[in-house]
Amino acid sequence: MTERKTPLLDELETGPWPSFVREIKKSAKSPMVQDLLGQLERSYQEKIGHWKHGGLVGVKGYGGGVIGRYNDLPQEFPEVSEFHTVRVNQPSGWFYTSDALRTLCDIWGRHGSGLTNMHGSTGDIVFLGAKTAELEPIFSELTQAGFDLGGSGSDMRTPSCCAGPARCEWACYDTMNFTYDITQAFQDELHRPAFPYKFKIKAAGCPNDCVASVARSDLALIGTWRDAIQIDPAAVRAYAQDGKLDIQRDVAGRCPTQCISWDAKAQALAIDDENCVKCMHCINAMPKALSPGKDRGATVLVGAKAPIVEGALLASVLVPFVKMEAPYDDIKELLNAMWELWSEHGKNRERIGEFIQRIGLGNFLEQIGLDPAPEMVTQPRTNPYIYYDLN
Amino acid sequence: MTERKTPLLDELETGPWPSFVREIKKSAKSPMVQDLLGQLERSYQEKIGHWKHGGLVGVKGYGGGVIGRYNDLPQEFPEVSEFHTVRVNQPSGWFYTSDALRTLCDIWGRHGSGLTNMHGSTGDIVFLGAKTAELEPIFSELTQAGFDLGGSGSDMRTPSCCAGPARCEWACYDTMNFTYDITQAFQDELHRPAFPYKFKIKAAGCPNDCVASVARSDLALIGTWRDAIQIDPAAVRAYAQDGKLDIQRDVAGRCPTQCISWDAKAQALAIDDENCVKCMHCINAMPKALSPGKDRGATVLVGAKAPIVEGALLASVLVPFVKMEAPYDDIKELLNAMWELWSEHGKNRERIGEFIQRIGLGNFLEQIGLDPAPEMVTQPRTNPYIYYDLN
Amino acid sequence: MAAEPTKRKTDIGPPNYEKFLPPIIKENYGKWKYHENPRPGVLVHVAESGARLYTVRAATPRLMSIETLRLFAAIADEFCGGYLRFTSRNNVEFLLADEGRVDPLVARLRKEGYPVGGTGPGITNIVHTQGWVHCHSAASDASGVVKSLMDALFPHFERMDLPAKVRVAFACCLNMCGAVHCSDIAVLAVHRKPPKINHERLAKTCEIPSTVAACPTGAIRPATVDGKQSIQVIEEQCMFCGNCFTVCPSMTMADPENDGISIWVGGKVSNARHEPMFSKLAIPYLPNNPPRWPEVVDAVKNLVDVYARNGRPFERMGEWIERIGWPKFFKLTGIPFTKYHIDDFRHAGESFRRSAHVRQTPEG
Amino acid sequence: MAAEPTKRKTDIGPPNYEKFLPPIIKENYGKWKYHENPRPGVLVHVAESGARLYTVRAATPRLMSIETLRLFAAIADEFCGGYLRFTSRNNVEFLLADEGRVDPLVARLRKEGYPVGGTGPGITNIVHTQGWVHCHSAASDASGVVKSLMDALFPHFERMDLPAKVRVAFACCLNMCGAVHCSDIAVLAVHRKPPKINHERLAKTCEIPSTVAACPTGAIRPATVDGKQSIQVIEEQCMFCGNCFTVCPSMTMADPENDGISIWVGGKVSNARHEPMFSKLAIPYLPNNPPRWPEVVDAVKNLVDVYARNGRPFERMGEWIERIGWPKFFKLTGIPFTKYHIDDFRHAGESFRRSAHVRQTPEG
Ligand code: SRM
Ligand code: SRM
Ligand code: SRM
Ligand code: SRM
Ligand code: SF4
Ligand code: SF4
Ligand code: SF4
Ligand code: SF4
Ligand code: SF4
Ligand code: SF4
Ligand code: SF4
Ligand code: SF4
Repeated sequence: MTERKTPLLDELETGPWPSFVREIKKSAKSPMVQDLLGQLERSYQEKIGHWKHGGLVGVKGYGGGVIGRYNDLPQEFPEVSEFHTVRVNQPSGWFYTSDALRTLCDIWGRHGSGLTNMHGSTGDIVFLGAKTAELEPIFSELTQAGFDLGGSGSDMRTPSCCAGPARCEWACYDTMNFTYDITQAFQDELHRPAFPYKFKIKAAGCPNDCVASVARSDLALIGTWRDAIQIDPAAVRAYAQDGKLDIQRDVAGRCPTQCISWDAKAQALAIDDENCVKCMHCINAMPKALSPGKDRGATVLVGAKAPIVEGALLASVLVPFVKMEAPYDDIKELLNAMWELWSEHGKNRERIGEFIQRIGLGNFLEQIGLDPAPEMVTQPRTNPYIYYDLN
Repeated sequence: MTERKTPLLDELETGPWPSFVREIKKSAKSPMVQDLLGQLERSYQEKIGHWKHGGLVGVKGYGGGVIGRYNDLPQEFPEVSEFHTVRVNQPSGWFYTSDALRTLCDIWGRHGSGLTNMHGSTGDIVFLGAKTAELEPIFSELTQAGFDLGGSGSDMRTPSCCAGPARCEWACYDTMNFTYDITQAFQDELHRPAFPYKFKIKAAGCPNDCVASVARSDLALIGTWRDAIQIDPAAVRAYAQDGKLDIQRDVAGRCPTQCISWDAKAQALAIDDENCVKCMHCINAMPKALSPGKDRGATVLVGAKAPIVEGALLASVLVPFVKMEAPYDDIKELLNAMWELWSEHGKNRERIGEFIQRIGLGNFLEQIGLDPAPEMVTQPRTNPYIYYDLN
Repeated sequence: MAAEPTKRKTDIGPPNYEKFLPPIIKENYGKWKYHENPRPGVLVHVAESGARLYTVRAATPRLMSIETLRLFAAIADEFCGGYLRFTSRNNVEFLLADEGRVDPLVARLRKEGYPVGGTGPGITNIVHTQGWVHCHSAASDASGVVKSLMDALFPHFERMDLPAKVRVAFACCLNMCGAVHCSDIAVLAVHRKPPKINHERLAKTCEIPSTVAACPTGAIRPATVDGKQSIQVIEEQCMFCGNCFTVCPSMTMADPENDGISIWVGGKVSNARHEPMFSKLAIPYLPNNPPRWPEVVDAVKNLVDVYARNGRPFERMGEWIERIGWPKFFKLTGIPFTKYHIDDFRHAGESFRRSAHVRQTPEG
Repeated sequence: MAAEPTKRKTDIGPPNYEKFLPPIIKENYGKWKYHENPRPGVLVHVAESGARLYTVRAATPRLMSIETLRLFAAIADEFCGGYLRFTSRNNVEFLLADEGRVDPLVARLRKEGYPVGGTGPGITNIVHTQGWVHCHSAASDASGVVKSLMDALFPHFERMDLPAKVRVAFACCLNMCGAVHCSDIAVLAVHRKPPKINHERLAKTCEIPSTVAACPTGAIRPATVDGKQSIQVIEEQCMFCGNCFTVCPSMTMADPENDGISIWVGGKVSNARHEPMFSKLAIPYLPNNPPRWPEVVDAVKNLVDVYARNGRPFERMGEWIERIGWPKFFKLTGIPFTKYHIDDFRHAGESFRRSAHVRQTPEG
């Protein structure tokens, strides 16, 4: 098998940032990867991709987890004429042991291109480039090793979360456990697409939202607290004395609700917690002195998505505060109620965020049995087009 | 003619606020007003109005200026079976002499109910309740006295303005003269409806917008300035010493862009005029110390309206700054360009603000020959649905 | 009777305002330096020349008999050379050069029943509309509600005792001729039942395509009703705006039992500090209760009182609410938050809280 | 070859994360007190117990060979008992209890070509997508653009020298798998020509109703083209989103001449200070210029440089722009403002400046 010439790609092997081209070449003993290099070089020359849709592929009994991929140059690059993606459900918080990693490498080395994404944008381990015939063997070896596939298509997508309590002092609930629990609880919804469209869940331990849940998940659980921010006055003074931080300008001055008052003389910081919107800024700026309150839980938001079809949406508040305790029954009930309504009345390829806007948030709440709360909106309606219900 | 019994209305004659019922009764020698009292008392009993649409009425050669009104109880209240409104174009800034007022009273006393609104919401002198036969006589006597009708229907509505330079130190252009000039210049557009829908013009001398132009006019001219706010340091110190005003908290602290710095020790106020958005607050709070800059003109905004049909709109910036000098040719050209485009492509009963949203502000600007400017938006687009034009 | 004009004049436009300006204004036109507001209803504008113009502002009911206009004219002649004006909120203003005449004028106006006030941080006249006095579209009366409200709010007209100006407006239907949509407190009469269709008259009186087009929610469809060309209304899609009635008299909205009044808060027009804002829904419905609408009066008084207690200097009602947040507003006013408060029209989603910025309520 | 499984397992879900946590994390799980960021790429988390967990974060290209994963595994065994994790932005993190091993580990990773950094106020890995490596929908390559950008931005990865975090994201089509829509700097590949329709295959490969429904602007109509059931596209209504192609392979978007890249700024996800925001259009189009996309690299560097010079501490790019205003942003960056910058989709009107709050430009 002749080494492919890839002059354009080769230019991407230089420079300080680790090179994906070098990565591809590391696996170049695989004939699939040889053809991939060839096809990719061709794309770089022609400024156009060479992949196309194709028949759905997958593993027995699952509707999701594999993305079928075919090329439009099967003659030139036969080894990538089938080049499917296998999505493997990552462990909570993307924690691994070296053994676990090696196990995955062994399986993927035997049956595929040897190329991966660690990780996909949704959070899965992505095996990049498998032939149809290899899918079942990959699956059975994965399950033997204790791994399972992730989601794709109109199903519950692989939930993901931040490191949370495993590696962060600000976690207001156990993101790792919640994500594991919910993923196990909804295996059927994950593997067998039955929704109008995809449904993503992301769990962030605090309002810093290190998994971008507010932008990228149909259901976002963002840790927060109800009581007062914990202040360590001694540590506050330490920050003041150390002097690197301008507490008035950069902490109090940047509080979105201006609810912090800084007494420079006394070197004391006071917070009007009633007006604190739990943005995290002051805590971020003074991690040794401030921390979230003790009465912790999460704000539940719904409906984030990318632009297709009606335009991108950020998630919006559905439950201002919920305690997050295993087995998370209230969240599971909420999910079931939402899924039932959406599955019955949602249009094909209508994300739940678009669905809510179409039927109206007020009606949506009524249907799933939640009370309207002013926390759900930035302001009450301004237009007088009210559907008074006199019946 | 028997005095009508109006027990419900009579209850509205008491109380400190001047009573419209007493006003109506002041004219009760008119049989029309007798019937009006009767019909109104009936509405108060039944909680329902008794007016209805009817054939268009007006004066010869005009399409606007008169609102036809008929009742649905002609038997009971024959004298108000025809009870039309005559809109009379007010003088700029609603200034009158006692003689001018009396002249209007004489004409209206001879030919109508004797009831008026000083003024209607658009700004006209409103004669309330005329019979069809009286319209021509009223019109001819008005014109003899130097008055003309205002607008109604799908025409240019009667422009109005704040007192401006006549009675206000903050007027950044001559609202009174502009309003008179523009009204005279577009008499045909005012009297002969030829637009898709109504078009209102309001002129405010400064951003305090005392004629609510930003909420109530299809074209709003709001006085502003380009250079630095004028500061009288001595007067500033006077405010500081007098002590009634907390300059840090209530002036600097309430500046929307936080571009004011207050030096309490030096009792000196400094403004970063580059970031001043000309909101007027600091000037309002310290009228003796601060005033608008010297390089004055107006910001032109377009498209305000009430909810019908697509929802209410506030006016939006069309020209960030224009010098306002008689004969206001640039404004007149702008109006002609907008009217031409809107008249050709606007739907029936589509206000220009709705029209702009339908065809896109970018396209609208292109059509009327204005360059896009970032001042026209709060932020650039967030959705990627861009109509790239490669031709 | 006036002599018939020799030749019919048209398109002459309004009289030139200059004829109506008092000498002190002509002399100092555009040369005012600053103003003071020495007492409620009295303004002093000081010109660069040093000249001092005194303005005395008095209440009017807006709906006025010519007898009252003649009275104002007479008073103007007596006190200020016959010069007066009206304001954009329908008050009357007398323009004096002579400070000594101010007190007598104030006393005289009060005696005649047109009290002086309405300036500064308080409550001035209520911008309003026709109502049952003259409009076919009205879901309530305008003048009656306004009179009842201003009687109750009157102390704030005569005193400048609020954190900032409170602009109250009234409109008798969703056409909003009072342009209530940007008021600190907007009182808006509403219908709550779909139009009653008179199929007999409809074909004759209405243009069916434009009637269908009039509906913001597309609730109107063409239909043939017992042989006649007419329309039908999908009632679940109707939100009672009455726009169909505006274009088609055969679709009536008025309903004595169900018409009533909604209350909106936190709008503003000026650019001072915060940009202009729409009013937002506070109370979806209160009954029509003539002649004095007690429920409406109490609700508005409550809003003003809560604001008076909690607002800070210069803070308009909407600015105050933004500072404390809407949850607190509903708590302080005791108004329940309902599904009606959540927008569900075109841009509804833009009003959803799309962040975790929540003022949390401590347990218990 | 692995022995065939006796019984086929399904629905087992992911492994329990607990198996993968190092002892120090197990012991201090949920009991962390605070953290420090002593140097770029190194974090120290201090537990209530006093235990100190060291994290060393290294860059990855995300697209990795299993050889590299085996290398990471070996390094983890050598330095930290085999414990490692990946981040939500595709960096790798090694978790150490022993401070002494930090420097050697950092050195080793650098030597292997996986430099350490990405923490604090700087630039970390670029969230991105498949591009020409694997997706049919791509208007550009992902990995190539990202590599070119990170080579240029690399100093900000190794240094914490910006006012705040700058999150850069890339997506190769409007589906935005990189969820670029809330990034400080979003690099988005775009098509600019309507779909080319293969009427031959369409009827066979596509469901016509769902294809018509897929179009956000209703530009697609069913049509019969030389006898065949197919669709037609009203080209003036097409804004090139490619959603039709997603549901119908016979409508191809890719076009070597006209595809390219747009750049968006000022988005954020965190709730810190300002609520989360979408990114806004900065540059409508730059050409596809593989292998190193110099125009794109220069544009992004310019944005970062201008922000670095003008932003204040803690101020994310979007917060900085809000402070100075968009007119100033376009002036400072030298980017022309065009009609493309003005929204014209569904809620366009919500982005118009509906007030007189304008930063005026003094004459001349
Ligand atoms: C692999 C991945 C990108 C990556 O390189 O990481 C990906 C790849 C594809 N996405 Fe995605 N999406 C991926 C994460 C996302 C995300 C980000 C996220 O999940 O946080 C988004 C934006 C958030 C969201 O869901 O809105 C995303 C929004 C889309 C959309 C638009 C959905 C929408 O409602 O706007 C489509 C179009 C569709 O669903 O038909 C799409 C469709 C696709 C398809 C299946 C293309 C297609 O039309 O068939 C891509 C297959 C590429 C390939 O050849 O492998 N992908 N996709 C990500 C999944 C890996 C994983 O499982 O971990
Ligand atoms: C008389 C007046 C109310 C008043 O008591 O002052 C008035 C009265 C009527 N308005 Fe108005 N509008 C009046 C100012 C307004 C304003 C306020 C303003 O101009 O600043 C508005 C809101 C601003 C705007 O234009 O959007 C206003 C928005 C409407 C609308 C809704 C227009 C829209 O696009 O939303 C209608 C409905 C229509 O045009 O068909 C309307 C329609 C009407 C009609 C003609 C009712 C109808 O359907 O025929 C009313 C006749 C009442 C009557 O019997 O006399 N009126 N109308 C005002 C005109 C007096 C004058 O000329 O000075
Ligand atoms: C006479 C009048 C203009 C006219 O030509 O008729 C007028 C006159 C003055 N206005 Fe006004 N405004 C008048 C309607 C308005 C309106 C329009 C409206 O209410 O529909 C507004 C916008 C209201 C809103 O924002 O919703 C208005 C917002 C202001 C403001 C901004 C207040 C704020 O903080 O938002 C000022 C500044 C101030 O009060 O310090 C102002 C200031 C003034 C000054 C001080 C200007 C001056 O130096 O002469 C005048 C006396 C103020 C006072 O009454 O306290 N005027 N003013 C109007 C009197 C109405 C009335 O009878 O009460
Ligand atoms: C490891 C990771 C979570 C994970 O489970 O993988 C993480 C970890 C931390 N984040 Fe994060 N964030 C991580 C992605 C994010 C994201 C998501 C994203 O970028 O897609 C965000 C939202 C970004 C945005 O707003 O667009 C994010 C917004 C923050 C913020 C808020 C920053 C701000 O001012 O807006 C903080 C607070 C801070 O930096 O002071 C924060 C703070 C932290 C802390 C200090 C939390 C802690 O005490 O451990 C961690 C180290 C910070 C650092 O890297 O400088 N983390 N962080 C992610 C590392 C990504 C990477 O490899 O670089
Ligand atoms: S989201 Fe909050 S809890 Fe989770 S890692 Fe980020 S900062 Fe920590
Ligand atoms: S968390 Fe945010 S809102 Fe709360 S006090 Fe700190 S900075 Fe202010
Ligand atoms: S708008 Fe400005 S100029 Fe006109 S009266 Fe009001 S404050 Fe004076
Ligand atoms: S006019 Fe407004 S924006 Fe300008 S300095 Fe004064 S308060 Fe600030
Ligand atoms: S608001 Fe409605 S009812 Fe009142 S006058 Fe205007 S159109 Fe008539
Ligand atoms: S009232 Fe309004 S919503 Fe109802 S049918 Fe008529 S136009 Fe449509
Ligand atoms: S962004 Fe578009 S092209 Fe890129 S992976 Fe996602 S769907 Fe494919
Ligand atoms: S590319 Fe988008 S806008 Fe154009 S036809 Fe296809 S779906 Fe419609």
